[in-house]
Amino acid sequence: MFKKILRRLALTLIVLVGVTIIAFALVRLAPGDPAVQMLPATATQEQIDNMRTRMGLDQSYVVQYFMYIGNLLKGDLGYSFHFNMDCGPLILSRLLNTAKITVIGVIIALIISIPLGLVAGIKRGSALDTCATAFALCGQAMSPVWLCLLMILIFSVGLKWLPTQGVGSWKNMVMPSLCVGFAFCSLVTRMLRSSMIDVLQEEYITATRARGVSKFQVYVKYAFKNAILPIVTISGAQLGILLCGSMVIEQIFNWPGLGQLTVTAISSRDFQLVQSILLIVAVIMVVCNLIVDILYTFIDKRISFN
Amino acid sequence: MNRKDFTRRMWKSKLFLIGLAGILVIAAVCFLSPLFVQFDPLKAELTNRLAAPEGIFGGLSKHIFGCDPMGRDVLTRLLLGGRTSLLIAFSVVLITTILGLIIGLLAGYYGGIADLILMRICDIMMALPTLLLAICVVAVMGSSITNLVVVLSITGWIMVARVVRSTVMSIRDCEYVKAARVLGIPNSKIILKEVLPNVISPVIITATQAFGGMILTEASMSYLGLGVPAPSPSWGAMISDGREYIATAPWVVIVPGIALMLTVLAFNFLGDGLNDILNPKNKD
Amino acid sequence: MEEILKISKLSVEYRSGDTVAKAVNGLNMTLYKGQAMGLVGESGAGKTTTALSVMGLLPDKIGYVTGGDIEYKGQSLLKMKEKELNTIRGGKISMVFANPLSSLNPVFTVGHQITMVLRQHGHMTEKEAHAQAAKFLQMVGIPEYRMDDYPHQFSGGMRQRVGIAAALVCSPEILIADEPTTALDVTIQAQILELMKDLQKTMDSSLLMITHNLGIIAELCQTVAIMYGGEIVEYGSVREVFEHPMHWYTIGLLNAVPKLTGKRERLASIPGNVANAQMLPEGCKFHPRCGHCTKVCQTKQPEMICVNENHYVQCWEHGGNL
Amino acid sequence: MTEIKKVNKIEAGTSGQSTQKPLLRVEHLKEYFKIPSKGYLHAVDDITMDIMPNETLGLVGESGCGKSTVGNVLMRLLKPTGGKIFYEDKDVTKPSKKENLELTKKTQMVFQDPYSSLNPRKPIRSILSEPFKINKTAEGRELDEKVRKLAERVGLEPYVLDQYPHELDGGKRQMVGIARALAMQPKFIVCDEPVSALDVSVQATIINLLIDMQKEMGLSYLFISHDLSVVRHISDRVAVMYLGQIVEIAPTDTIFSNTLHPYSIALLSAVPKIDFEEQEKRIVLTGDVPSPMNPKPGCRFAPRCWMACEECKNKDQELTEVEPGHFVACGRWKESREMELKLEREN
Amino acid sequence: GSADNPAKPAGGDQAASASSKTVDTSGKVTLTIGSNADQVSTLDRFVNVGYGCDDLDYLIFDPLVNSDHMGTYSPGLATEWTQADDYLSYTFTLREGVKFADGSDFTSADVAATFERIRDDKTLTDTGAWGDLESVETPDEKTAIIHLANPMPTFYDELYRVPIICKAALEADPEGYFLAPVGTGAFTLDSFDQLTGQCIMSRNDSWWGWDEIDNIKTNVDIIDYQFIGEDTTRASALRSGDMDIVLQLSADYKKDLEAEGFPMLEVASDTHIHIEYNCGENSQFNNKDLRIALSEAIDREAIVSSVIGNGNAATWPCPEGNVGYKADAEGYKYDPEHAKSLVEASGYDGSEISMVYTSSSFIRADEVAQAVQSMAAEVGLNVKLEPLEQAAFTDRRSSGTFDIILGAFASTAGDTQTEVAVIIGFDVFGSQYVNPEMSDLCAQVRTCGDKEERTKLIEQVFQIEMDEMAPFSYLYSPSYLCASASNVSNYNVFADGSGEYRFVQMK
Ligand SMILES: Nc1ncnc2c1ncn2[C@@H]1O[C@H](COP(=O)(O)OP(=O)(O)OP(=O)(O)O)[C@@H](O)[C@H]1O
Ligand SMILES: Nc1ncnc2c1ncn2[C@@H]1O[C@H](COP(=O)(O)OP(=O)(O)OP(=O)(O)O)[C@@H](O)[C@H]1O
Ligand SMILES: [Mg+2]
Ligand SMILES: [Mg+2]
Repeated sequence: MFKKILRRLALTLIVLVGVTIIAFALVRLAPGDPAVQMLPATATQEQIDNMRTRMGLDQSYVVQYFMYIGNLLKGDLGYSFHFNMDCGPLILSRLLNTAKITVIGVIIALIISIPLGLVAGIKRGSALDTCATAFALCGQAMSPVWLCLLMILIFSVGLKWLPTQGVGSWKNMVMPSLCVGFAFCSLVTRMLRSSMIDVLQEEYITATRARGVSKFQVYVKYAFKNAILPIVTISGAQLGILLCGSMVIEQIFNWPGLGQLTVTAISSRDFQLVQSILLIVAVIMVVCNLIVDILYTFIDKRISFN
Repeated sequence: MNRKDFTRRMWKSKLFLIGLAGILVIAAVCFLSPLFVQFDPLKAELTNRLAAPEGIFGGLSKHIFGCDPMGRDVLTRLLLGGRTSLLIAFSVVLITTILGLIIGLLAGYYGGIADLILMRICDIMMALPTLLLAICVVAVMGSSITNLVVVLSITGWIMVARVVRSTVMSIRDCEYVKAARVLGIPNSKIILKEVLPNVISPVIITATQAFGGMILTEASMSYLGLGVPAPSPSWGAMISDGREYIATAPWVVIVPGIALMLTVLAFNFLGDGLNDILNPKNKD
Repeated sequence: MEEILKISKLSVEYRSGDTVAKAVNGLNMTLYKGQAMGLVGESGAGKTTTALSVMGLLPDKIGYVTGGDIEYKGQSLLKMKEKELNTIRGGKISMVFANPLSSLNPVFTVGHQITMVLRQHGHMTEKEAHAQAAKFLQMVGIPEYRMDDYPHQFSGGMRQRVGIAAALVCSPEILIADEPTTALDVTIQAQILELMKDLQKTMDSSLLMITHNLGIIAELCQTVAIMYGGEIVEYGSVREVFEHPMHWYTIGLLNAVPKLTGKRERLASIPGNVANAQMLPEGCKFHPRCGHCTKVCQTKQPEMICVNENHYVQCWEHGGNL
Repeated sequence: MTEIKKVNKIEAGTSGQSTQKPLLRVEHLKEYFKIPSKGYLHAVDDITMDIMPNETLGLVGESGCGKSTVGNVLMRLLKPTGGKIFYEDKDVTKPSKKENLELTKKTQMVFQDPYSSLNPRKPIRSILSEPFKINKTAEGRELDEKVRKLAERVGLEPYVLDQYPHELDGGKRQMVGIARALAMQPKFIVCDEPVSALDVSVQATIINLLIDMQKEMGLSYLFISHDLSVVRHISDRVAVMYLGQIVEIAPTDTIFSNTLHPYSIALLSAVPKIDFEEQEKRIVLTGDVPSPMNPKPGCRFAPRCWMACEECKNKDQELTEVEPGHFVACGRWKESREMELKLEREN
Repeated sequence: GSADNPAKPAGGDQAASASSKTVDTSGKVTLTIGSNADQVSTLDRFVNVGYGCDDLDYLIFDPLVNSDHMGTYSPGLATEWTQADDYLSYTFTLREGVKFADGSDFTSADVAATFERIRDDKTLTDTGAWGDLESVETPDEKTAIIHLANPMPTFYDELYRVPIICKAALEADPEGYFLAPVGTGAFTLDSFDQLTGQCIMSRNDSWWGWDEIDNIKTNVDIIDYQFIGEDTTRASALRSGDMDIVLQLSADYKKDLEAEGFPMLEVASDTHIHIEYNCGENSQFNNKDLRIALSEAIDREAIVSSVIGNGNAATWPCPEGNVGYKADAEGYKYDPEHAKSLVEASGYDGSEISMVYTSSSFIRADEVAQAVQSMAAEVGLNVKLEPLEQAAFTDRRSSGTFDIILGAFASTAGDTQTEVAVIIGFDVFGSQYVNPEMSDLCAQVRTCGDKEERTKLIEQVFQIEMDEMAPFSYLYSPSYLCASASNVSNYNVFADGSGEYRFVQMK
């Protein structure tokens, strides 16, 4: 197992190298001189050149790339000229913020969606199933921009229960978390429902019932474990995506997360920051997938890890 | 599944019928709108700024859904915006599906090196979230409808290619493919005639669901200023531009929001319905 | 002999949408204690459906018992509450499924899947259950240390042995085996058959062996019931039925089997299509394929008649002088 | 050994004594699959056999012993790892494009699973027209006519042509599969377990059909199956395979009456029989089918063999002709014969 | 808030009840400000662009000279100052008894350190205005003399934006100083979050300024300054009571917020929205008539009243009150008929005119662009909108590949004309407009120390700009609309966007 994880990590390295190249190329392809972005509109050419030297942009692309990789190997993610600080701690703290709302959102989503999807799958065609399906569909049809704005209108402006924006107490996290979790929740509900329906048609479920196990136990203990498999995959992938930050939600709730940082970094042409964010994001995705795969092998021993 | 069977099951699937009807109605209304709208969707009419809705009883010559901040009729823009949004979603889904199909078919059928390279590319692309890549690419190329389509397509095909590839891999070893090879049918024909028809249904399902997703993505992109450039309306742009007025002139946002939701719903219905119809596991 | 399971006039339908499949149509059958009975019939004859009805496991909202009764020791299984049924399933009546690949839950260890039965019925502690399960696994030839392995780590034959162990672990009075060897290899099939033969004898349980392999019936069972179109068309002791088949379907079936010994003759195949449960014919269900069909066969359902005490048949040719 | 009954249907088919040239001959055929990080799976390991014109060679063995692989290699679906294939004395191991096309016409295949061997999205008519289209032998009206005739020949009603595979039962599907193979007017057909997914009654129909077609068209079959009674019924000669190797090959009646290899004996005794008179004692092999991964030298059956000695475990067994046309790969075939007789006496 | 909340105002109207949290549990009065400036990541005003850092620096530091941002200067850390006749040196007499937050005394060495840093530190990005700074002389502890290489017309306007830093503290921790700066200001820094820009400051009771005439000491104990980019969110935060002051809302909120009882503050800004023509050889707008036509097609009043909702339509190349403004001159006209005839006469072939702009650069840029587009269409000009992201926009503008640009520039120093002179004189924005006379005038403006003379020069520049309609034609100056909870008073926002919160009062 350990060996396999190592091998997988080695493969991952290829992916990450690919990502660094793409990230490097993308930011450089983008129009807009980063040095100019860092300076006021009336900056002189000398100032711009000076800035370019500081940012290392006067070197050739090849040199720039290898310097970047060299620094990466030293654990240095570069310096953000927009934020005037090292990228490492900047990304880390933003990532932690995003992780906070993501984890809470995902947990809330799972708490709601798992029983809902389960029951909907078992009681297929019932009123509850219809409600769950409707909820799931709504969740997928709702534009996040809309959802956030409505939430603010209702919970902050109308009811005054929750603060509109910013970081601080747990109250600040409620709305962003809910918004993050909403689409995820509906997705899980829907998937769990359909995978539950599939699993309940399997012969081993009939076999389990033939052994005298009560319906409830069959559903909750046995069928559930099978039905959860696709959820694990999708959760992993989604968690990865969510951890990279939802730009819309973070922007609206003024939540200083990774998504917001990404937008700022790209629009201010903060090259090193963009590159490092893309890299970190890739690492997150890869790690999430890895965790999913490992989890998978624990739940379903058929899947050999590779 | 043959046509006869499909039609029979289709008529039984409420989801599918509702979804299809919904989409047809929405598309028809949007695309035929030039025939009956009374207002210019693009021309600013500053005197009408944020005019309140007149209600259905106002008739078409009044502003049923009110006016937007530029004094343009919201309904007219909604219909034109629907055209844009649907067109974007349609083109993206079409492009990604075709691209994904071709790549998935080749990689899945032939395997080997091509497959290996493709899967690594997929891995890399998957490691970069769509919206993020989209931001980068739009930054490079500027925002226009064409660029938006290109951007969403660049990231969209991977999903399709993966679905197709895995389906093809399972079909590749089917005996009917072997049978075709034994008959001496060339590979190109096998792919087209034997494999393709059998991967098409998961692809159709993926595509319909992607359709709704694309409309939403366009909305999110608009919010980030990467969407359809003004003054052409799109639902996403209408929502994001109108968000300032959600408290003061809610119709500016609520109307496109609901339209968007209904459309996405309809596509989800269609996708789910198709899934029911095409999935042999669901016996009628 | 003690009647242990009595099925009378059982009818089962599968309904989905507008289509109704009449899978079982007025089936009568009695199983005695310690007896091994074979249920033979071609694909779609309703064998599995019968077994599932006995277990009360017809698929929800699709399968419906539309008539008749199933009695276990005089108690009606159909009227029983779910809770009571749960004590009988796996405890008193257990079942081995056709496909060992799909009838074991892939995400639980085989040990768990056996102890699960014991915990349900035996009121045992974890430890006792574990020991008991190990004992049974060894009985079917699987070493104890493999308790914690998952089904996919076993070969098909071993998986089926696990299925059998799980079915037998509570010493049920009735074992229903639904084509337990169809998915297996010849040599493995032989292993499983030997095993079942031994176990059934040592545990003195009744066996309902469902298969369409006549050889298996001949080796394993004392009595045999031939099923066609959801009903039993011929019934009796194995030897009697196989040596003097009377129903034309049985005759056709026996002639269709290639022999391992003797002369190689052209096989007699039964013409026509397999009975379709969705459109069963009037009268004798077999008449469209029967070369000896008369007018009455086409319109009236024959009665089961007694040829001798070991042989019953449901065919106009032998019943009533019409 | 004098008691070997000679009731062979076609005596000329036996190899060795024949003056006829074999239709198909394979020599030292090998097919290894590379399994990443595990090594090589020897699916077929050095097989030599021939098939005469108008002959049926039965191929039996446990699941996974490599039967289908042999069939697939013969159909050029797999490239052999080693060995040679001759068709009518011509080396076709690595056929050119043209040769390949020629071979395609002469050699065909019928598949095991009637459910997956027909494209679910094509009507039967289209499935059956494919071979004609490929050969460009017919078009338009003529094509329709040919397809109809073909269907008729295998016993399919014309209405079936407009149905889709899922609307047919297994027997009909298999008929379609056979018709598709016959359409090319082949000389040789690989039948890969064509009846094992079917019901007894349907199975009989298909077997009869195959035999009829053979007579009519002078076909040769490689008939793969694990059902010995079926193999016995249809074959002229039978080859028994174990773990990628042929352990015994002989004319059908010889092999059933004078079984020599212990594995063949076990296989035969494993079949449940409807025979109330002589209920044989059964030899139940213990253990499962071993893995064909990187096999070690020595007789591959030795670990499950009830009479294996040290030598068996270490020395490869050659396929040797112990009587005319009867080849066995067991050094102790004489003893095994005695064992069998002893078992028979016990009953 | 606690039950015995002393700040809780009587009456239960929405706005008032919203501000109940202004007193935190420790009984301190807290003022929260929601700003839409670009978030700051350091409190160093020379590396941040935008008013956010100014706001904070005014609170934490003091400049040598204070300003009302309208040309009137009052003593800050300097009590008196004189300028040399050649405009090349300025002498400051420094205030006695001023202490930094860390307790150290304020001396002329601190002034020297401040200006020498501006001159020497090449990592600073926003020091362009001080290019002519030569040296700082400190004859004694309480005197500082600033020497310039060339006359610097904007000297005082730049001067009040130079916070005087603490030399000792800077030298002790050059990296960290601007994350936890020590200043002499009215507030001292409690915490600064580099990641969100949130800055919490408490009142400095020993600040020298409280004793100055006209100054009322604030009753706010703590100011909590946050950056909230999203307009809707900022407005909602005020409504929900999370914020006491929110800055720079769009005008649509005015009516509603006022109705809900939130006092509004509207300030004419120094930002100037303009259309820039590409006057290059190959451009259609090389033709003066077409430039005039476009300018005359635009109903500036309508844009201001309908699209923006506040602000002043431009009548002249600079806003009213600015140096160089001519009230009586004939300014921009709205005359679509004339414009149409000009277009027809010009031989314009109806080809697409691309208007490049970036939606983030000023409020409602998208809508203004659309308004311009549709007004241009009225006179037969086929304008196509090309919104670009900020960085791409800058690139595009400096490369000169555009037909027209809808742009804005804000004079952060409050002295528009100098920047105009730079932009026009050097053609920083890539208009490719060549006019030797104008260039010459601009060059003079840049080094002219005498205010009156400069005014004349700039008037001439503006006149040329007006006559030639090149390279810019101005549209309007928006107003800043700020709103506060009803119990907040006595804060001010200046034309450059920065604000004065030192004397704010909360009921
Ligand atoms: N879930 C179901 N829904 C609808 N019809 C069904 C279902 N299960 C079985 N049937 C129908 O009921 C009839 C009897 O099926 P059953 O499975 O009992 O046959 P069987 O004798 O066990 O056949 P086999 O030998 O193939 O297992 C068949 O016609 C079948 O099509
Ligand atoms: N494409 C392949 N890649 C790797 N291994 C293969 C492949 N095809 C077959 N094998 C392996 O080769 C061995 C022989 O397979 P083959 O299908 O020929 O067996 P068989 O005798 O036909 O079995 P069955 O009776 O189950 O059809 C098996 O162990 C199988 O797992
Ligand atoms: Mg069955
Ligand atoms: Mg095979």
